[in-house]
Amino acid sequence: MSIEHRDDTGARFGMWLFLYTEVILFSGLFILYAMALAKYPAEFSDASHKLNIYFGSINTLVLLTSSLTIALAVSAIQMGRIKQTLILCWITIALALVFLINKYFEWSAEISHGIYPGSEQLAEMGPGITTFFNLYYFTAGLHGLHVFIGGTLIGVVAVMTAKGKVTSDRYTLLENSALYWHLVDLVWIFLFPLYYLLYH
Amino acid sequence: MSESTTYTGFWQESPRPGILGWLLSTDHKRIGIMYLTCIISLFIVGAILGLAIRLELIAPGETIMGAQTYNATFTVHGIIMIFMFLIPSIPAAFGNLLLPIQIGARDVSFPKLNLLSWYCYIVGAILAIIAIFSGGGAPDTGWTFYVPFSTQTTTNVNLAAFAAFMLGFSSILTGINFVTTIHRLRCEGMTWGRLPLFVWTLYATAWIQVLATPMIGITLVLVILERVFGAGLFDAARGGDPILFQHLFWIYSHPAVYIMILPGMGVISEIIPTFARKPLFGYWAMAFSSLGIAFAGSLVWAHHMYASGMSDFAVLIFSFLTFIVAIPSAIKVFNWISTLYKGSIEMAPPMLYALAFIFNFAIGGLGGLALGAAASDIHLHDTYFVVGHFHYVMFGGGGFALFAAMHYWLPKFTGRMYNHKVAVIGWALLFVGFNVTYMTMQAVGVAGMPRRYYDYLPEFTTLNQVATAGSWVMGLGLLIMFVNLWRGMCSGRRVGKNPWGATTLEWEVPSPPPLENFGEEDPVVTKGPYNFKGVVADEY
Amino acid sequence: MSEETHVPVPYRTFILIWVALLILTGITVAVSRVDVGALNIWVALGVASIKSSLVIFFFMHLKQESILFKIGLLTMLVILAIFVGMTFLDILYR
Amino acid sequence: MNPLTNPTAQAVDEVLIYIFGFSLILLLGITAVTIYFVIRYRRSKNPEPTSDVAHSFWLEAVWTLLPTIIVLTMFWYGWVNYVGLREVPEGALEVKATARMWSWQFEYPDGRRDNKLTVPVGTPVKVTLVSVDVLHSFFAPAFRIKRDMVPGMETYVWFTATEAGTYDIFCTEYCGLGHSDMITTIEALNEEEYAEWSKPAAPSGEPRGLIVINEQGCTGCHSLDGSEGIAPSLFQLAGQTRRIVVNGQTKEITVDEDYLKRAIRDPESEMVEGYDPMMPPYDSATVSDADLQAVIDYLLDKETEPAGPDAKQLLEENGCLGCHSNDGSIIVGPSFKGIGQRQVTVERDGKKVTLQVDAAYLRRALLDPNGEIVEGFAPMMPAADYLPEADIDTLVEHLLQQTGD
Ligand code: HEA
Ligand code: HEA
Ligand code: HEC
Ligand code: CUA
Ligand SMILES: [Cu+2]
Repeated sequence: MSIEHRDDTGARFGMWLFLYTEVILFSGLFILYAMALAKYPAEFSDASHKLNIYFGSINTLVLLTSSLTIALAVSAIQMGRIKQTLILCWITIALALVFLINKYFEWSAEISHGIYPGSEQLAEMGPGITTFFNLYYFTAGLHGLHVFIGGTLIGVVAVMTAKGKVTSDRYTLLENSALYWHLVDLVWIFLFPLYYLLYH
Repeated sequence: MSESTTYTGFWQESPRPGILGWLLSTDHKRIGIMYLTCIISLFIVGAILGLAIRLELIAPGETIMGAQTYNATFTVHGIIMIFMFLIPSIPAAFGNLLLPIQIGARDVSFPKLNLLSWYCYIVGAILAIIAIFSGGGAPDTGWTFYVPFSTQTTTNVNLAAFAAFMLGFSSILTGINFVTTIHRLRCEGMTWGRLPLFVWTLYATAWIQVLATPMIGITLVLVILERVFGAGLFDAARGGDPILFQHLFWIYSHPAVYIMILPGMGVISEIIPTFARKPLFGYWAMAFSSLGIAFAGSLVWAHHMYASGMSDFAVLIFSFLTFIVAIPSAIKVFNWISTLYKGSIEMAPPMLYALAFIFNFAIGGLGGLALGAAASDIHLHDTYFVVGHFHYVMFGGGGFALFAAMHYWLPKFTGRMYNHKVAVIGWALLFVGFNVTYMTMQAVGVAGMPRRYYDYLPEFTTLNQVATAGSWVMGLGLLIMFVNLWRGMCSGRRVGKNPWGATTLEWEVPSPPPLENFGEEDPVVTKGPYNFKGVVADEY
Repeated sequence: MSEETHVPVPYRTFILIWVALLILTGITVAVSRVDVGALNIWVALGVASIKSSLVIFFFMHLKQESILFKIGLLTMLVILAIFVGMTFLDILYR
Repeated sequence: MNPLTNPTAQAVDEVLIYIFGFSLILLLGITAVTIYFVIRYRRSKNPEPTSDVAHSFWLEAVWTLLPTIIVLTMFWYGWVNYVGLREVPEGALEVKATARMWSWQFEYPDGRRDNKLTVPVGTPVKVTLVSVDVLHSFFAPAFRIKRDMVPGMETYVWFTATEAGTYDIFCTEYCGLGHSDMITTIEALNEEEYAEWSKPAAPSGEPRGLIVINEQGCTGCHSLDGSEGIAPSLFQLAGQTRRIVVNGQTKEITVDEDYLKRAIRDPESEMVEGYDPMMPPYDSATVSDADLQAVIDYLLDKETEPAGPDAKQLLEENGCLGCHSNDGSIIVGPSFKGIGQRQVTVERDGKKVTLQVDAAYLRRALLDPNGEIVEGFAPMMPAADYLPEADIDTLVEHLLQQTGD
């Protein structure tokens, strides 16, 4: 027999704690970034210009919008509007897909130019630029993985909502998935200017 | 138990029968027992490797294994002892067993997550063992995985690093669970000022687990990525910086040493009042020094890097902060000792281990001061003095605290008592052997013998032989201790609720505790944790 | 255990925040085209911090949560600042 | 730790003694008080606690402040003396040390290279440290100095030898298989000896190629006598066939000049089958084209040259003379003087046996020193079984010739 105990605030607090660990996880890469930027400022802005700002900006818009839709989904379920909740969830997932597809094209373009971790061409561009792109791939890769996980999570919650397992008075699961999704957005908010927008 | 001699509490009460009742159980006590079993098993494996290291070092040159095997042996010994034994030992095993009961709760906040964390632990441990026997051979990087060596060696570093990553994830989940539990599930009347000190140390530890562990995660992932892609993030020729790896590594691994010692300090803070029959001296000082250690402990990581080529300014700051962390530890030692003053002291086995803890930890900690000072660390860094230091604090501190906890709470969780005389013999051998082994290691380190040396110059022979001999005495002591505990658990005399006359909540429930801990009614607490007035020990 | 359930945040608020986020994004992109020397990175980080505060306080409902959540976040940020800042003690003075 | 007079050792020792001294006092104090309490207030004598005091602001304040003051003095002392280790005195002699798996190379201002660090007594020496592969660390316990050697970065240590003698240098940063063998020495010479040493090297009669091989530390991985280790032996290379892996494909080739050039300049492009890609590339800045040619010439006609090192050199290099003297005095082990004709009493399998020294006995003594222990000595001699057979022969022959005077 399991002891049924319900503590929504506790569950949210636990989620926040988990998000802290995610932030620290990413911060390892940001530390490396900060140190390398201090060492190679010029190379970094050169390298930054090799990234396609349009891809970056579009993805920023996509993620900000998805953050909005999932936040709306939480309000919707609180007000008992299940149908709207579902629509908003699916929009969020669609935006996650758009983000990943966008990323796929961006990376394919870069890889076809011979820029990827460990490539010879990258090595020839010199130390600072190599570091920039290594970090870019690893950070964006880790972020992409989070987009994927977050999208899946929201998908699961949407299905559960449709089945009536997540309801207007039992929606912690949706709330926590939304929190996770916002984290994905937060990381991108920093990633975007640091990698795409360094001045020349 | 008075009502029935066959009462077995949570050992029998389970929604599912048999082995699945354990493997799928979300009961914190069962998970704690599963953790304890695995941790002790892995400790024995690690200890046997330690014995092998000592045997190899009994004479210069090759004695029982070649250099490659030796390097793999101390690496695996270190990885097992740190990631699989000491970090989860007290928090995951005894924390799970006790935390909910001590705060008057039925379980932790996220029981399913708790089980998941155990599975992460098991998967990590299994992967680590696979890493030893597959691929390019057992990892040979040292437990510190320093680049560039770790990105170049052809041994099975990837899998070992991934295993450590999983173990870290398990530790994070435990941390999240404990912080939330302590905030949300205290029973009525259990104010912050009434928390047992063990809970305070678990709380401080859990925050370190949450905020520091992800750093080792990303660091190890980067080592793996480096090995797979050859990207050159830490390669100077390609703009990387090998010293940055060390920063990332120690940002976690220094706070980790406090994950290893803080819960141990909590255990000692429970045992000393019980056997002195006096409230712990300086409750708030003890509570806040735990938080202080946890916080200040995250400011000192680069004291492992004075000789690394780091800037001298960083040496200045980190050396200063290192000494600051020593202060809360000193406060704890003084408070424990003054608790004894005018007490009524009983030298039961848990108390012996607790006093040995204080002695060993003082030696190890004071040795830490010699390492914290910049000039003396230059000589001592990466010598056997460091090896001596960390065995003193980790084994003499963390390990002894675990043994103290096992002797203290075994009656509670099995309802049976071990043989006290045998326990004292085991303790004495362990204590003497321990000090002979590691005191000698400190001496040979001061004389200049580097660590991670498969072979050494003849002038270090005598001391190494003494250390090896000491390790045998210690091994014998451990063997006696484990056998005694095992026999006590299976066939010892039955005990009642409160064999020691202790005061925290777990001693008010039957031994072993029932599945729901407190039955139908949640407990209500009306006094502080160490109020011995009117508490009498059950006869056994 | 007291349950703190939130009053639903009206759609309007969220949409306003979203608009603000878009405007701020526009600003960072624009500013990155202007040379203000080493300040560029700080401006970028500043704007990103404002954006993330909006996300955290509104989208993530931190505004409605109890003080515990806020202290927790602050602790995490302090530790983060220590990790990043103190690593600079080495790199900048080497 | 014997008392030392050199400045860096003194700086460190002062701090060590200060901290260890305080620690000892604290430890003894704490232990004594604990034992006293445990005995004085044992339950049989004190069945109920006689005090209920659970806190005291003043006591707490005292034992917060007191340790704070103590540790701050420790910190400051440690820091000040650390600064002394970092500030190189004026006029220091500069030597460059290069570490690679698993050998040392020292380059002196006049361009000569050696695998030992030879310094004059009384002059400060600044050693610039670089590594070409992984982390290593320069540790000279007698001078209490240590610094990691980081690829891509220059670090340094300094010291002054105040007494002539031989001092150990250890590698103290774990660097793989040969980490514990990465040991060499500082040779501190007094004035005349140093002047002698600094003279332009007399032609040693060694071929240039061999000199380069020794200087570059190739022998850290490769043997020159046919014994295989972590790397192929460089013995009798001419005309040998090799199975090598190029771009994942194995093919068989015959060793020739071009192959050797590639093997040294760019080892990773063609890997000898069965070995790990651990050999660092040696570019022309490290080994000049002329030297490379000399090395290759040397390697290719090695078969005509049986020259092994002579016995005296073997005794020196393998540290035998650290324990055995040539003049009859006893250091750690029996002296070599007169060993060729001696009768010795040894303990074998727990029994005492007296026997006449002969070649077979000496061989056993070298290869399995603990099998028979000479009466009155400790079983501490390391086995010399790592030496090639030829060297053992040379040593045995040499020792048999030691007849007393
Ligand atoms: C449980 C684990 C644990 C604990 C608790 C500690 C505690 C401390 N450690 Fe230790 N340490 C390790 C585990 C631990 N350490 C490990 C594993 C390594 C090596 C890692 C590796 O390289 O593999 C290491 C290495 C290490 C180094 C790096 C050495 C080197 O490689 O050069 C340093 C340097 O500053 C250090 C310092 C300290 C200090 C100052 C404390 C302090 O917290 C100690 C505080 C305690 C006391 C001070 C004693 C008790 C108090 C009294 C007796 C009262 C009187 C005291 C005063 C008046 C001050 N430790
Ligand atoms: C909690 C941590 C912990 C513990 C308990 C130990 C325990 C021991 N360690 Fe360990 N050690 C480390 C953590 C620990 N170690 C770490 C982190 C390193 C650094 C690794 C690195 O450099 O990367 C290290 C390195 C290390 C070295 C240095 C290696 C080197 O630098 O070259 C040495 C050398 O002597 C050593 C020895 C020992 C010994 C003799 C024990 C003994 O205490 C063991 C005693 C146990 C026994 C003697 C066996 C007892 C037998 C039983 C219990 C049998 C019961 C069996 C049945 C019932 C079937 N250890
Ligand atoms: C870190 C260890 C290491 C050092 C130092 C080292 N080598 Fe090597 N060497 C190897 C290994 C391992 C191989 C076999 C793999 C390969 O072909 O690269 C090798 C292969 C060779 C070969 C090809 C041998 C054959 O049998 O085909 C030559 C020639 C050689 N090394 C010469 C040198 C010289 C000359 C030096 C010094 C200037 C040197 N090595 C230093 C490890 C080392
Ligand atoms: Cu070179 Cu260790
Ligand atoms: Cu530390």
